[in-house]
Amino acid sequence: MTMKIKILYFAQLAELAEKSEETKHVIDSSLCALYADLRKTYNFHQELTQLQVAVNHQLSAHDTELRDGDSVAFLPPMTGG
Amino acid sequence: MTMKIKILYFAQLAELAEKSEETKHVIDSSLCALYADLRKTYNFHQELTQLQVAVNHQLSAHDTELRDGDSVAFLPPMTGG
Amino acid sequence: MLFRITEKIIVPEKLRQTMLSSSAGAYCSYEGWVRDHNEGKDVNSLHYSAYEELAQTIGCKILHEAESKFQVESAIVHRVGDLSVADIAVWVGVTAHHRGDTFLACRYIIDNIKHRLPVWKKEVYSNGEERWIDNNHCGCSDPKNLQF
Amino acid sequence: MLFRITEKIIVPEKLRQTMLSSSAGAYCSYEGWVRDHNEGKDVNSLHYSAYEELAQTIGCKILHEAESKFQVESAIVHRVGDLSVADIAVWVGVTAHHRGDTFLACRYIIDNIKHRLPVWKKEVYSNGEERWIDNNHCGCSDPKNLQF
Repeated sequence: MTMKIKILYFAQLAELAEKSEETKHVIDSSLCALYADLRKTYNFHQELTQLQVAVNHQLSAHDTELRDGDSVAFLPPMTGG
Repeated sequence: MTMKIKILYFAQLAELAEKSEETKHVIDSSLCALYADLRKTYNFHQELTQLQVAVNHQLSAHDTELRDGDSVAFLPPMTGG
Repeated sequence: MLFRITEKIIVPEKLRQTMLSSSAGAYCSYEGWVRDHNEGKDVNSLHYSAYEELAQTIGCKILHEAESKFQVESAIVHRVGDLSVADIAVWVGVTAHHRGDTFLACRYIIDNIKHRLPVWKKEVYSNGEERWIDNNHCGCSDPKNLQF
Repeated sequence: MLFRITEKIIVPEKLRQTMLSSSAGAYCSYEGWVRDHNEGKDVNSLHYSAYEELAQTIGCKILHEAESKFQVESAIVHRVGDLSVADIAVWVGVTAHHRGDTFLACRYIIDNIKHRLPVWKKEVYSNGEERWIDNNHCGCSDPKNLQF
């Protein structure tokens, strides 16, 4: 079963991906596998452990299982203020 | 030798004395004697130890000796801000 | 309790007026300004980018925490987009009966904004280089010190 | 470094503008507002009276102490005369490179104003009674806690 996942990019990740969002069809439901794939494609610098993750606009644990229709964002350390 | 001393009143002391300043001729050079005299005249509530003293617009020790021409103010606890 | 992400210039006097109250005795506000230098480099401008949906949730959470810890009313406005030197990047306002609470709450809010609000800053230098700031954390705002 | 005692209404936005600087990254300000109540009584208005010559000396001393302890620029304006509910009694502004210093300095300044500046406050209540406040010192600003 493939799942349709919307991925949101911010800051340096958006710059490297050259987009602010995209939709992917994935088979593996782990965030870890998804990030490994994206990291290879876009050459992201950070390990997953250095990023926070939001699933459906909520901060979520790194071992959250993805479900069809989810949105996911990998967030570099925040630098607002 | 009498000394001419200008006395400044603020806050509740000005209200009790019904004036903001006056000039007195005194013989005793101690702040203690001056305050005792004023306290009797105007019925000030506080002991001298509860007040700070300014001589010539500078905070001064309670044992400062008065000199001819000095200005003196007895200051209740400050309540600005 | 107001939380807002905006692309418009922040006008602190307008925001201050939203805080007025005849029962409050103390008002503390904080503004983060764009400086003309950082870590020895001349800064020309900043770009701030936010994850708006998540920022809304986390911003309100920070305000809620501050208000229940310190008995205050509080507000945050954070700007995004391109900012010039001397522009206001973030404004925080706090009122309370007494001053101690306003200082503690205002500091709590800005420290938590810096660590938790999903907003990112890119510095543009006078030599044309750009850099996404990758560490907001000087010693003074170590996460360990966030609770006071 | 600005210290002023004034009978005129305090306009914080004007004072804020005197603090602007392209090398400062942080601005913290504090305002003391006249509340409509104190210790269970309805307050109609306040009267502030100052010993101006001495206040000038002590106000500048407090600013000087804050600036050398915390590496900031700072300013105080204190109003005197008759004030109504919601009027600003005192304004403090502080800028610095970093936010931590602005909070510490701003708090240092207002705490020291309350304890050391020769200014006295009389409360006028809705029942017509008046009272010179005789103790400015709640636990949170115990003189022992003034140094941080």
